[in-house]
Amino acid sequence: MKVRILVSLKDSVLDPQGQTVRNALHTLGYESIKDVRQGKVFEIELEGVSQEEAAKVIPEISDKVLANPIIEKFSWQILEKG
Amino acid sequence: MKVRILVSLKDSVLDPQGQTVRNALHTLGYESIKDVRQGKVFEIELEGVSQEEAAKVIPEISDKVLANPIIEKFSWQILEKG
Amino acid sequence: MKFGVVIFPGSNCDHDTFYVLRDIFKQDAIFLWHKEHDLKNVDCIILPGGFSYGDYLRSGSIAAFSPLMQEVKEFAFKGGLVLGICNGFQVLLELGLLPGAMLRNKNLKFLCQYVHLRVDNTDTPFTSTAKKGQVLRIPIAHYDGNYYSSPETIQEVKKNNQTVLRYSDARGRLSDEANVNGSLECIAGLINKSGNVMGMMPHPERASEALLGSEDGRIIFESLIKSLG
Amino acid sequence: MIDKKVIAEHNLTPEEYEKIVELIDREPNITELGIFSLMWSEHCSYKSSKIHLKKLPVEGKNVIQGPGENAGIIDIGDGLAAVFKIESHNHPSFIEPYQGAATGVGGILRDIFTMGARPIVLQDALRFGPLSKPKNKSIMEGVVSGISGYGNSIGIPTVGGDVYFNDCYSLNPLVNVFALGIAKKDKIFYAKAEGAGNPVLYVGAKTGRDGIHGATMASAEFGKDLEHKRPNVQVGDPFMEKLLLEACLEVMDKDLIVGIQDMGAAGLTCSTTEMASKSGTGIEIDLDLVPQREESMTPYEMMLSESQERMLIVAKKDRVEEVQRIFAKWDLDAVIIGKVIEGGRLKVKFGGKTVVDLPVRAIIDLCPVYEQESRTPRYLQSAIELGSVPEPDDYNHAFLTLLSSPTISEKEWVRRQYDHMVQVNTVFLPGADAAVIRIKGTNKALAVTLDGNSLYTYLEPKTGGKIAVAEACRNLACVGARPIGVTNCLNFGSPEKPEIMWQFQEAIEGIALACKIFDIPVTGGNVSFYNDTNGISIHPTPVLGIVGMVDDTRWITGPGFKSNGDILILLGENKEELGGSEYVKSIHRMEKGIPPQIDLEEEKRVQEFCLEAISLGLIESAHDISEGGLACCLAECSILSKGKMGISAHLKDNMRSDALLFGESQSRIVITSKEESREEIFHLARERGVKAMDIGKSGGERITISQRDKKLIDVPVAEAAKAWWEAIPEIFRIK
Ligand SMILES: Nc1ncnc2c1ncn2[C@@H]1O[C@H](COP(=O)(O)OP(=O)(O)O)[C@@H](O)[C@H]1O
Ligand SMILES: [Mg+2]
Repeated sequence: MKVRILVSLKDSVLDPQGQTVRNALHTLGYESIKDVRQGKVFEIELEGVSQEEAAKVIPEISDKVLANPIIEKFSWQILEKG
Repeated sequence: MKVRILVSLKDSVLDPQGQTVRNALHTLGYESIKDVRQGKVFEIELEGVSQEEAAKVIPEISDKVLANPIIEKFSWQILEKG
Repeated sequence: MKFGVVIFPGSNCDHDTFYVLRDIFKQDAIFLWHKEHDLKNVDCIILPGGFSYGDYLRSGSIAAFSPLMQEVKEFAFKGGLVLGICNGFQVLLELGLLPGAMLRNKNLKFLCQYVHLRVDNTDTPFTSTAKKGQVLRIPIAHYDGNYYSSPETIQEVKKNNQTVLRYSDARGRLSDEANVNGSLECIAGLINKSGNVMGMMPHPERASEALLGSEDGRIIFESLIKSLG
Repeated sequence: MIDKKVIAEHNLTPEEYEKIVELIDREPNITELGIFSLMWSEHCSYKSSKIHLKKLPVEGKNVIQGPGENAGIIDIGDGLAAVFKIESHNHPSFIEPYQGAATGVGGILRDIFTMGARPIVLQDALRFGPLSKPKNKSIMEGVVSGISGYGNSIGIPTVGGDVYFNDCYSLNPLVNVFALGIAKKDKIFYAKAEGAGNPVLYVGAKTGRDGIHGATMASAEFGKDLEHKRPNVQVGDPFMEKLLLEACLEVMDKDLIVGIQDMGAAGLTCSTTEMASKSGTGIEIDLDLVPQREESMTPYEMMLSESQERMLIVAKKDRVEEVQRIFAKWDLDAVIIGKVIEGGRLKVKFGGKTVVDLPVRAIIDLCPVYEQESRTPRYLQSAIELGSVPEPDDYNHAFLTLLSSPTISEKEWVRRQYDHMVQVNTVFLPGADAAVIRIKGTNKALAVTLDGNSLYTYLEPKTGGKIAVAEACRNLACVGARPIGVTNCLNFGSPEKPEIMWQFQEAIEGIALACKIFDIPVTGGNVSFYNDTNGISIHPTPVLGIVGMVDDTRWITGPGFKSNGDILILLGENKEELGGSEYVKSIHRMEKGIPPQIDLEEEKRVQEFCLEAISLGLIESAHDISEGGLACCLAECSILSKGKMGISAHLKDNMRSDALLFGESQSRIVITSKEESREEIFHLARERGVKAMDIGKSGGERITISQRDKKLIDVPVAEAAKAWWEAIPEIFRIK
């Protein structure tokens, strides 16, 4: 099974990277870009787990390892079943 | 308009960060995880652009700025229109 | 002869490089500001180390778009000498003046330490005073110094003798252990095809005074000064 | 609206609230209450520590600025001044190790460059729980990468520090960061708000809801409501700070401003009130003008926000545009948000209305001061009874075990993640007793070291305080530097506990005594109370940061042997002292006994002798004896020598072998010198009243140490080196 997990800073938390990227895009003339937030994406290959198990494991590892719940939030989706 | 852009290392490029995450997960007992690839996600807020313009601008900034085509590939999707 | 040291927002070895050029080598050196278009008639441009734009996004990526770098590109095309040190090397890669890209160090940690470098090509304005195969002891300090390029590119690079400096042990032997950041082909310093643009991850400016532990970096500056002659 | 609950939530006692009402002659509104709660917090007001800190000696002929400003300042000659300070960031680093430590670095650096100094040195004193627990490992990993992430990026070398491990830090790690900068003596800036009508500018990052109540968090114990406190975490932006640093130094260099203050803990509140207070003026600001990152922030939130990388500047009225131009050059906004006013009040407007109108004096000067109750702790009775510990059967094994104990072993795993060479000043001595930074344009160098053994302080706070100072100075003496100024970070449990207050008072007394005898002024520091989690306090941990001067870079000395066959001389005296040693702790698993005792006069003689002999060119290498005792000291000299030269040492003392090898008696230094200098050294030692003992020679490939005719230790240098270097990397290796 292939799963994608998105991890990003909570909305209230400062995102210096996103800000800097936005400023750079402005300097290059892309004025229409109002805001940029940068996060991480993990694409994970799981073997021998049912969809139910995945629904347990994924939030668990996201919370414990992939994201830092103090400043980050996460979301996930299954890309390929099986 | 809100757009999400995913940038990740090309499959041919070794991803030590992903590897380390995988190893860390194994140590914690998540044996079902066979592979992890780590990438970046940008969530971008655009103002005053039509969908057509977005379809031109997004690949342009992804190719030129957000991703380094020597090592990275990208994909994108519109999250919110308007 | 005149050196120009570029300042990007976030550069932090700009003053070090300037100091070494002016106070140690008694050269004429000026700073060049990233927002300008004027290269002020310098003979050699040095892109210093540091964290341009915080190295947010990718190391060196945003600096590559600065107005001054468009002039530097021109300057390089016309054969002007350009040296990129550490972050400067990363900027040159992002700018496309040198082939390849940098990945995170293989141990995923910032590395600040002395390394040994074998000089593989002395037929360059940056290494002409070195002996072929000579081993230099110079420090590195970076997060993203793990050099990568496609198999085709690396073929080209090798064919053209563009690998100038390679991570080695004290006796000049290449090994995984000596290749601290995991660079492809142990590449620590790379020159372009026409031989006027070089990037190197190690910091020669940090190894130019005996008091600080090594003088092996002097070779790079001495070679440059000689070739500008 | 302001009821008992609200008052309690603001960490104010009912009496304190009454005092506020009395001072301002009415009930405060919620924003005003927030302001008082911040400025009257332990963290900002020092209400429990103030009277004790007065005992520290602060005078000295080279002191330009003692305690009371962002950082202390010492005249170092050549028209230059050293500006330095240490700060803790303990609680934030426990909640979010990376960001907590990173913002700690950002904060201390702002303290330095607000005074007009360019920071040239960072050091960090770290205390973690044992690495056998995964949680402690991940805290350490996060803290170290946070410091490296911030310090490396902004381009200030992190040249040293110290790391100790003890169970008492498992739920309360300590992150103390020291910074030093150099300023021109005639270009020093203070937090002044002089000249009514001068504009007040806000520069740097936009304000968000970050770290609201950070200062109050640092003024309360940690407990079950930890989760609830999490939103306090701030994210650091070293890139922004680098721009701020350059821009601020540029406006200062051009003399365009009257005063400047960073917005760290307590943000806008602290910076406005402190600046006004120092100048006896008032400040009026309009919050609608404050750059904001988040929407619909209340005045309460804006005044209490601890968003990082911000500065408040009072500019000269007619130079504002120039100031703004320079900030614009560095892509920063400098926004006028108010002005200096007469009359000593803080006035804050929001949406056209005045939401705060308070006398500055009430906020700053009239804050209550407490003499908290103090009592000798009960634990002491049992702690100083060491009883008899058995001598080890196998000394080689005990030796290698000690060398690989994380507290003693090499910290290269940490050091390598820090850019310790940027700015090309670091005189490179890996693992030396103190870091040495040359001063460009002179033949001089500064040496810096941090020190503090909390086990000694736990067992005997006053002795611990004395030793912290003595050992830091001894470290300086070993590289050839004479101490010139002291800063200190006092990490303790809750001051509301009488036993903690007793530890605090005793430790300060010890520090004060040692500073007086060594004749070095304390120029500032930091107090971090409330290092308790779930009711358990850390060991009392004073961390001393001492700055030294090397008058001539030619004489900088290191710990490693220079050549084979040099003679090994032990300065000072071996005593049978085992209490509080790393040996007893890690081999016998006890934190007990009477810690090593110290005679400060004797200590001073040893240090002065070491310095004198170095300046006469008599010494090849010098290394002080600390944790792990004589045996570990010798091992380090050997491992750090070029080509890893061995040792043969013969000791004649008549005492327990373990005490001789691993005891931590004070006032001892191992030096080496050329055979031909022997006479002169011993002669000088006699003259100076310093005990010196010939204990052997450098050379060979083994470390051998014998007591009278009994060989105690005999191992290859390579094996000792492996134990020492590999211990920490091995723990972190991903398998
Ligand atoms: N342990 C100490 N020894 C001496 N001075 C101290 C100590 N702790 C705090 N101080 C002084 O008290 C003042 C206030 O400290 P602090 O609130 O930490 O400053 P800041 O707000 O600038 O970080 C400073 O001048 C500091 O040097
Ligand atoms: Mg301050």
